[in-house]
Amino acid sequence: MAYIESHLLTLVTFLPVLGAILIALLPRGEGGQHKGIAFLFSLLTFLLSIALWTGFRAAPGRYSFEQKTEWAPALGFSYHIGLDGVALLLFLLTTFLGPIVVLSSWKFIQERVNVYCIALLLLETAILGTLASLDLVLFYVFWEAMLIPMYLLIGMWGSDRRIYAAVKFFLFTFIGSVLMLLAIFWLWSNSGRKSFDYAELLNAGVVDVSTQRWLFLAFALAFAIKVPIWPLHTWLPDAHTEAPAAGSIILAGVMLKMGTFGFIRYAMPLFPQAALAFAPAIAVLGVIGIVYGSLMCMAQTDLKRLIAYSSVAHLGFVMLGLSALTPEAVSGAVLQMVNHGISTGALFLMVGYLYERTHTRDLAAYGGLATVAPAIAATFLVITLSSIGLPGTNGFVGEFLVLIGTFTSRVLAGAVPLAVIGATGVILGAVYMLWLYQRVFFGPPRKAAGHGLQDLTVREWFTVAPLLLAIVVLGIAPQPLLSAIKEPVDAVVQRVSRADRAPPVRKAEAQP
Amino acid sequence: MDFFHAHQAQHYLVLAAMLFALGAAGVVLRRNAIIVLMSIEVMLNAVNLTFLAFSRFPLVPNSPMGSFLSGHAAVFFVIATAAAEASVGLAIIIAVFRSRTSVNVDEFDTLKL
Amino acid sequence: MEVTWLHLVPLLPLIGAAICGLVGKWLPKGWVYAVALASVLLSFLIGLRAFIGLGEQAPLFHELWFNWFSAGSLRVDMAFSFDRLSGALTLVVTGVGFLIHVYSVGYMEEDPGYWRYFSYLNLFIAAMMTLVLGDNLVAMFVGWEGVGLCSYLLIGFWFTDEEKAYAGRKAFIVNRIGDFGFLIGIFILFNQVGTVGIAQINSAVLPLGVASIAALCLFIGATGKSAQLPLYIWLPDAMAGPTPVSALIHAATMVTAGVYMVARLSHLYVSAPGVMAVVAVVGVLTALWSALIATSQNDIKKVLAYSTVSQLGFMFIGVGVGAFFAGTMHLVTHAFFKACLFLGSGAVIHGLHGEQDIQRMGGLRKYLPSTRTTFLVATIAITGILPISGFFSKDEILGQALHTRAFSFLTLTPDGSTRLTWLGPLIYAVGSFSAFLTSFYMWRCYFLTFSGEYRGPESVHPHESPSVMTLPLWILAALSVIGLVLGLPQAWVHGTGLQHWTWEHFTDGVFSRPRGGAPEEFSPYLGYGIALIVGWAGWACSYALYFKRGLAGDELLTARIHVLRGALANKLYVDELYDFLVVRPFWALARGLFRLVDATIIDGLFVNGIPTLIAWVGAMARRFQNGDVQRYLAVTALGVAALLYVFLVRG
Amino acid sequence: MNYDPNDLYGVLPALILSAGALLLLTSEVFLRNVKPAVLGPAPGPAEEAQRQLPPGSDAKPQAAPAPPDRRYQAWVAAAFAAAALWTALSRLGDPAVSLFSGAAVSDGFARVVAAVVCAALLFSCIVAFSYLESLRATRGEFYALALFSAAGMCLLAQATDLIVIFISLEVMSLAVYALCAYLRRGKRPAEAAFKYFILGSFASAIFLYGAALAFGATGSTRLADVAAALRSGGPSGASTLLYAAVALLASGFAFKVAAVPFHMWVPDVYDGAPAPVTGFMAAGVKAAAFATLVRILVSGFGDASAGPRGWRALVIWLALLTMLFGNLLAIPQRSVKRMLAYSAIAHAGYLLVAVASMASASPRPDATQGLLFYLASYAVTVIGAFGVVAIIERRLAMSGVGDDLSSWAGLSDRHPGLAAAMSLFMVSLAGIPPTAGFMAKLTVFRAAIEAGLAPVAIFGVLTSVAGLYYYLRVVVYVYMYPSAKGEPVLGGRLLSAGLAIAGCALIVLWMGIQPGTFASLTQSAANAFGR
Repeated sequence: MAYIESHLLTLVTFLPVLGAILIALLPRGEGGQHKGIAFLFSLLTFLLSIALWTGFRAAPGRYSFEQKTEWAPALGFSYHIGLDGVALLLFLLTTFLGPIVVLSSWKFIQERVNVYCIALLLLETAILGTLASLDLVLFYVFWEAMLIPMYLLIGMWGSDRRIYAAVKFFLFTFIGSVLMLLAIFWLWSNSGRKSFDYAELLNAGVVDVSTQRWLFLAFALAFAIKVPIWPLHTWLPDAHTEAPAAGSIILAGVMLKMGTFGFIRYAMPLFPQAALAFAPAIAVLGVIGIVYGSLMCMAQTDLKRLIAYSSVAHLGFVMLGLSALTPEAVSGAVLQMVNHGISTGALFLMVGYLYERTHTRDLAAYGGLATVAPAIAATFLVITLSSIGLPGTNGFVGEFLVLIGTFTSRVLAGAVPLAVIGATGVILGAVYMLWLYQRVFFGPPRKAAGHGLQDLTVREWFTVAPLLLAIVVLGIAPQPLLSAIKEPVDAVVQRVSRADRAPPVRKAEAQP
Repeated sequence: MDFFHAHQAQHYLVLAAMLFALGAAGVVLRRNAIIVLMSIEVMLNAVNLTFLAFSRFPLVPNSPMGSFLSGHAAVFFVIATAAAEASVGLAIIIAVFRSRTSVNVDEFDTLKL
Repeated sequence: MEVTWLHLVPLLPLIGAAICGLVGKWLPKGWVYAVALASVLLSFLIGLRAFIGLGEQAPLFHELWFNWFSAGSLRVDMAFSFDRLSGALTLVVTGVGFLIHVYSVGYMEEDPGYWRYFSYLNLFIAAMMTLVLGDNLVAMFVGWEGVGLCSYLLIGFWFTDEEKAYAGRKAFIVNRIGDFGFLIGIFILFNQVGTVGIAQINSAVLPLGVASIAALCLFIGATGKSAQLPLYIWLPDAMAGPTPVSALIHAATMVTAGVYMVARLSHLYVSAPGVMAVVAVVGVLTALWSALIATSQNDIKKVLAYSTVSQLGFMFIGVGVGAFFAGTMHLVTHAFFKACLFLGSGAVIHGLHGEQDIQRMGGLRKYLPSTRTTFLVATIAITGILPISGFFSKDEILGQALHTRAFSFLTLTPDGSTRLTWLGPLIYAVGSFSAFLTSFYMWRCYFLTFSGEYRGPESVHPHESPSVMTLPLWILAALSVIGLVLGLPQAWVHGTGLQHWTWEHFTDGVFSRPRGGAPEEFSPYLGYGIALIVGWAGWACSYALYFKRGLAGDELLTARIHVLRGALANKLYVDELYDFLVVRPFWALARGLFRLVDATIIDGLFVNGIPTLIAWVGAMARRFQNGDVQRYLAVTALGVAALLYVFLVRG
Repeated sequence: MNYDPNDLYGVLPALILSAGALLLLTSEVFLRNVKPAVLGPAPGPAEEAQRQLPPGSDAKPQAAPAPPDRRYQAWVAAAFAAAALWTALSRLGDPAVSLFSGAAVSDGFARVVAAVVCAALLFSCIVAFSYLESLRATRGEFYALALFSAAGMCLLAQATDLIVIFISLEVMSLAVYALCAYLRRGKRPAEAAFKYFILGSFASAIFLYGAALAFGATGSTRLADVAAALRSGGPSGASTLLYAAVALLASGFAFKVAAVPFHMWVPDVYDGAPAPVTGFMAAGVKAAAFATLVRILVSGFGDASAGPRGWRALVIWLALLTMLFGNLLAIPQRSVKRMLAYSAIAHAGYLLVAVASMASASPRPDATQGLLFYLASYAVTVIGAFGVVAIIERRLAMSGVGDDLSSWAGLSDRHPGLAAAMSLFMVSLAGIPPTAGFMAKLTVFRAAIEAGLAPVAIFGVLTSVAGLYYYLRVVVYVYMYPSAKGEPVLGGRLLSAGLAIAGCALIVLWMGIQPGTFASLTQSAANAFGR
C-alpha cells in the first residue's frame, strides 16, 4: 500500500500505456472492445487521479508525490517526477477530459479503431508525463512524444486537408522544441554540476543576463508555438479544422496549455531576468493575440476554424496574465488555462456532434438548430457563455483576475493600457461567439437542420454533462483551485518580479 | 618545399607524385572501364614508389626501429591488395558488361538523381 | 448587523429558475407556475420582513455568504448588504416582479415555451437581486451581467425570428460595451483603494483625477445598462421580447440599474463634480432626444420604450445634480407607472391578438375598460398633470436641477473666470421642455389607443384580458397613485405620520451630499406651478391634435414640420449611422486582416513559402547527381584538392 | 617486432568471423544439386514470389535441376556473427591492450564498434535470408562475403597502424563491392557495384598516398609514432608533408563515411545494391569507417586539432556541408531507398559533429560516448528500415526499377506490423523520443554544446527539422494514404525478416526508453582516447 502511495503518480501517468499495450495485443476486431478498453483505462486514470487531488499537500517550493529514481546515470538524467499546484490542475484536467474524449468519438471513428485508441491513450500519457516530470530530459521526451499520436490523429482521421494540417502541426512544433533542446544542453553543461534535474538547475541558476536572454528565447519559442502566440499561430486553425473532434478537444483542452505551462514552469523561473526583460514584449503579443484572434474569428465561415481562433484569443489572456507578474494575474492565467480547457474543449465536443450529424462545418449551412435540437442548443449556450466569460461560469474568474492583475501590475511596463486593450476582448468575445450562436441555432431552420437532426443521445449526454457541471461549479467555487496554485504562483512571481534586484542564485523559495 | 632541394629522395617523390596525378587523371577522364581500372593500379604503384623512396632515404634519422622494413613491407601488402582489387574489379566489370554489353563508363547511368 | 438569511433573496428565484429550466418541460403547467411565482413571492416576503426590521438599531443588514475567490491582495466575497436604498429596491423588484409573474401566467398562456420563459424570468429576479444587494462591485457586476444575459434570452425568446434574435444580440453586445467601462472602473478603484467593497470605496478619499476617471468609466457602464446616449439604441429594439418582459426588465427594473449604481457610489461621484455634470448633461440630452423620437412612433411599445429612455434621462439628471434621493425616487415611482403602462399595452396587444400599431387601434375604452382606466392613471402619473407620484418625483428632480450648486465650482477655463453656474438652470429648462414632450406623446398614445373609433380590421374583435392580467394592472395603478407619498415636500407632512415615509427623509444618510452642501431648502411651489403648466400644455396640444381627429393629427403635424417628423419617425437615423460608422468597418477590418496578414503574409510567405523554397533548392541541387561515375570522381578529386589547399597553402 | 600469440585474443571477433567465412566457403564444395521434390525452397510462397516476376526476366523458375538448398548458410553465418558479438561484448570492460607491437589495439572503443558491426551482420543475415529465398537467389558466397567484410570492419576498428588500416579497409571494401553486385538480375546492382568499386579504390589509393607521406614525414606508419613526431615537431619541413598526409588520409575516410563532397557514390550504391546489403553497408561500413577516422584524427593527429590547419575546423566544415546537403537532397526523393541513402549522408554529418567535438580533451569522453551511441542506434534503425524496404523491394527487384512512395501507400492496411515498425524507424531517424534516434541526437549535440560548438549544433538541429519532413512523408504514405489498387499482400518468407525487423524495433525502443543500459556499456569506451 505504501508502495502504491509512493508510486501513485507514476501509476496514474502510465496507466493509459497499459491500456494501449492491451489493445495492441488484441486482434483487430470491429473495434468495440478496443474502445471499451480505452474508455475503461482512461476512466480508471481519472478515478485514480482524484486520489492525487485529495492527497495533494501544497508546500512552498516542494512537490507532492515526488519520486526520483535512476534512469540513465551514464547519461546524467534521472526519472524525477512530482506535482505542484499548477501541474496538478492541468494534470486533473487531462485525466478529466480523457474518458470524455474516448466516449465522444465512439460513433464517429469506425475504421482502424485500434490505432485510434492506442494513439489516444499514448497521447494522454505523454501529456501527463510532460506535466509531472521534474527532469528536463524527461520533460522533453514526453513533450516530443506528444507530437506523434496527435500527428496520427489529425492525419489518419482528419478531413480533406488533413495531411497538410498534420505535417504543418508537426513541423511547426518541432522547430521550436529542437532549439529548446539545445538550450537544455547548454544549461546542463554550464550549470556546473552536469545535471538535468529541474530543482538543481533552478538553484544553480547562475547565468549571466545576456546568455539568459538567448536561452529564454529558445525556450520561449518552443512554448510560444505551442500556445500559440501571434504570429506563430497559423498551424492551430488548420490542425483544429482538420482534426477529428477528439483531436480538437485534446489539442484545445490540454495540449495548448503545455505551452503556457512551460512558460510558468520552465522559461520564467529558470531565466528570471530575461523573463522580466521580455515581459512587456510577451504581454504585447498576448494582447495582440486577444484582439487579433477575436477579429479573425469574425472573419471565419468555418465553424471549427472560428473556435480555433477563439483559442488564440483566450490564450492571449493567459500570456498577458503570465507576463503581468502579479499574483492576481498569474493565478488568473493559470485558472484561465483550466477554464479554456473545459469550455473550448466542450465547444469542440459540441461542434463534433454537430458535424457528425450534418457533415458540414460551413456556417452558411447552419441555422435554426434550436428548434430541432433544443438540448444541443441549451448546452451550447451554456458553453458559449462560459467562453465569453459570463460571471457565474468558470470563464469569468480567470479573465477578471488576469485583467485586474495586469491593470494593477507595478512590474509590467505599460500595464494599464495593455489591460484596457485586453479588456476589449470581453466585448469582441461576445460579438463573435453570439454571432456564431445566432448563426447556428437561431432563425428559421436551414439546410443543416434538415433531415431529422437528432438531439443529444444518452452517450453524448454522458460526455457533455460533466463539462457543464465543471463550468458551473468552477464558476461558483474557484477558490479551491486558486488556493492549490497559490504556492507555485507566488514563487514564480517572487522570483521573476524581483529578478532585477538580486542575482537569481539567491532565490530562497526555489527549493529548501 | 625547400627541403626537397636538400634531399636525394626528391626525384623519386616527384616522379611518384606525377604518376599518381596521371593515374588520377586517367580514372577521371578515360571512358573505358578497363583503362579506368588500370589507372587505379597506376595510382597504387605511385604510392609504392613513394613508400620505397622514403624507406630508402629516410627523412628522419632517429626514426623508430624497423621503419625501413615497414616501408618495404607496406609495398608488398599494397601489391597483394592491388591484385585482389583488380580481380574483384574485373569481375564487376564483367557483370556490368553482361547486363548492358558495353564497358563504356558513360553508359552506366541508370542510377541517378 | 450580520445576518444569515439574506442570500435567500437571490437564491430562491435562482432555485426556481433551475427547477423550471431543467425539469419544467416535463412538469405539469401548474407546478411551473407555482414554483416560479412562489420563489419570487417568498423572496419578496423576506425582503419585506427585513425592510420592516430596518431601524435605528439596525441601519443595515449584511451577510457574508461565502468567499467567492481571492488571489494576491484581491478578495472577492459573495456578500450582500440590505440598507434602506437596496431594501426599497428589493421590494420594488420582487414586488413588481411578482405582479408581472402573475400577469405573465395569463399572457404566456398559449406559448409552448412557457417553462423556459418563467425560468428566465426567475433567473432575472435572482440576478437583479444580486445586483441590488451585492456589497462589492464584483458581486454587483455579477448581477449586472446576469440581468444582461436574461434580457438577451428574453428579447430573443422567439428566436426563430431573425429580427428578434438579432435584437437580443444587439442588446447584449451594447451592454457589453458598457460593461467594459464598468470593468475598467472596478480596476481603477481596486488599484487605488485596494478593495472592491462598495462601503470601503465610499469611505475612501480619492484624488480628483482618479475619482473622475473611475466615475466616468462606471458611468459608461451605466449608459449601456440604462440606455443613455450614446448607447441607448438597444432598448427600443428590445421591445421584440414578450411585453411583460419589456415591463419588468426594460422599463421597471433592469434599465434603472445604472441609476442605482451611480446612487450607490454617490460618494465617488460627489468627489468628481465634473463627472456629475457630464451625467446630468447626458441625462437631459437623452431625455430630450428620446422624447422627441417618441412623439412620432406608431408602435405602442416603441413609444413606451422611448419614453422609458427619456424617463431614465430624468433620473440621471437627478443623480447628476447631486439630488440622489430625487433620482432614485423617480426610479421607484417610474417602476410603478411604467410597469403599469407596459402591462396595459400588453393587455391591449393581447386583446388585439398581437396588434401593436396604434394606427390600427382607437376606441378601445369600450372593449378594455379596466385596462383603459389603469392606463389612464399611469399616463397621468407620468405626464404629471395631476399631483400623483410621477408629478412629485419628476418635479423634485427638475427643482433640484434648478437650485443645485453642485456645478458652481466647475469651470471650463483654467483661470476659473467662467463658472458653470448656468448649467443647472439650463438643464432645468431643457428638462421642462422634455416634460412637455413627454406629456404630449403620452397623451397622443393614450388618445390614439383608447379614444376615438376603433380603426382596426373587422376580423379582430378586441376583448378584455382575464382577471389574472388585469389584477396586476389595478395594483400597479394604485401604487402609482400611492407613490405620491414618497414625493411630498417636508413642509406638508411635517409632524404627520407620513413624515418618515417621504423618500428624502427615508433615504437620509444613505447618500453623501455634493460638495458645497445640499441645495438649500427651496420653496417648491413655483416649480410645481411650472410643472403643472408644462404638463397641461402637453395634454392640450395632443388633445387638440388627436382627441377629435385621431390619426389626422399626425398628418396635420407632418404637413407642418415634414422633414423633422420624417427624421423622428426614422429614429433620427441613429442605427443607420452606427451601422455605417462602426459595424461595417469593423467586419471589413476583420476580413481584410484575415486575408492579408494570416492567409497571405504569415501562411503564404513564411509558413508555406520557406519549405517550398527549400524543396526547390533541393530539386535543383539534385540535378547534379546525374549518374555519371566520372563526374563523381571529379568531385571527389576536387574535394581532395580543396583539402590539400586548406592544409598546405592557406594554412 | 616481437610476436606474442596472445595478441590473437585481441582480434578474436575478426578471427571468428573469418573462420565462419572459410567454413562456409569450404562447405560449398560438398553441395550437390538436388531435385526440387526432395529439398529446395518450400512451395507456395516461393511460387508466389515467382509469379510476381515480370515476364522476360532471366529467372527460370522451372529450371531443373534446382539449385542445392543453401538455407543453412544463413543460420551458420548468423551463429558465427552471434559468437563474435558475444566475444566482443564479453570483454567490453577489460583494459585496453596494445597488440602486435602497436599495430593494433583492443580497447573498449574497438570492442563496442565490433559489437555494433557483429549485431549489424547478425540482423542483416536474417533479413537477407528471407530476401534471397523469396527471390530464389541463394547462391554460395553471399554469407561468406558478409562475414569477411565484417571481419575487415572489426579489424579496422582496432587498427592503429596505417598499413593495417589500409589492409582491413580493403578486406572490408572488396567484400562489400562483391555483395553489391551479388544480385545479378537487372542492371542496377552491377552498376552500383561498379561505381562503388571505382570510387572506393580511388579513395583508398588517395588514403594510401597519404599513408605514404605520413610514413615519410615520421618514419613510421604507427599512429602513435605519428603523434609523437607531431609533438616533437619532426624534421624541418616535415610538417608540410604531414599536413598533406592529414589532408589525404582525411579525404580517404571522408569518402568512406560519405561526407560531402565525398558523398556522391552513396545514393547510387545504396539505391542499386540489394536492400539487405545496403542496410549492412549503412550500418557496418559507416561504423568501422567512423571508428578509423576517429583513431587517425584523435590518436594520430590529436595534437594538430586546433588552429586554422587543425583538423577540427576541417571536420566542422565537412559536418556543416554534409548535414546541409544530405537533408536538402533527401527532400525531393520519391524512392524510400534512395531517400534513406541521402539520409545516411545527413547522419554522417551529425556523426561528424561528434567527431569535431572530440577535438578538445574535456568534452572528449562525452563525445566518444555520443559517437558510439549514435553509431549503434543508427545501425539498428537503418538495418530495420532497410529490412522493411527489402520486403517492399522484392516485387520490384526483378523489373529493375527502384521503389516509389506510391508502393508504400496504405501499407498499414496490408501489414500493420511492418507499417508500425517502419514508422518507428522513421521517427527514430528523425530523432524524436522515445526512440534510439533521439537519445543518439541527445548525446551528440550535448557533447557539441559542451565543446562550444553551439552554432554547429543549432545548424544541425535546424537541418534535422528539414529531415523530419521527408521522414514524416513515409509515415504519411504508410498510414494516411489508402492502398493503391492491385497492391498484392506480400506473402511468404516474411517470418525471418519479420523477426529481424521486430528485433531492431525492440532495440530502437529499448535504447530510446532505457538508454542508460547501452550508455553504461560504453563507459569504458568513452575514455578510450583519454580525458
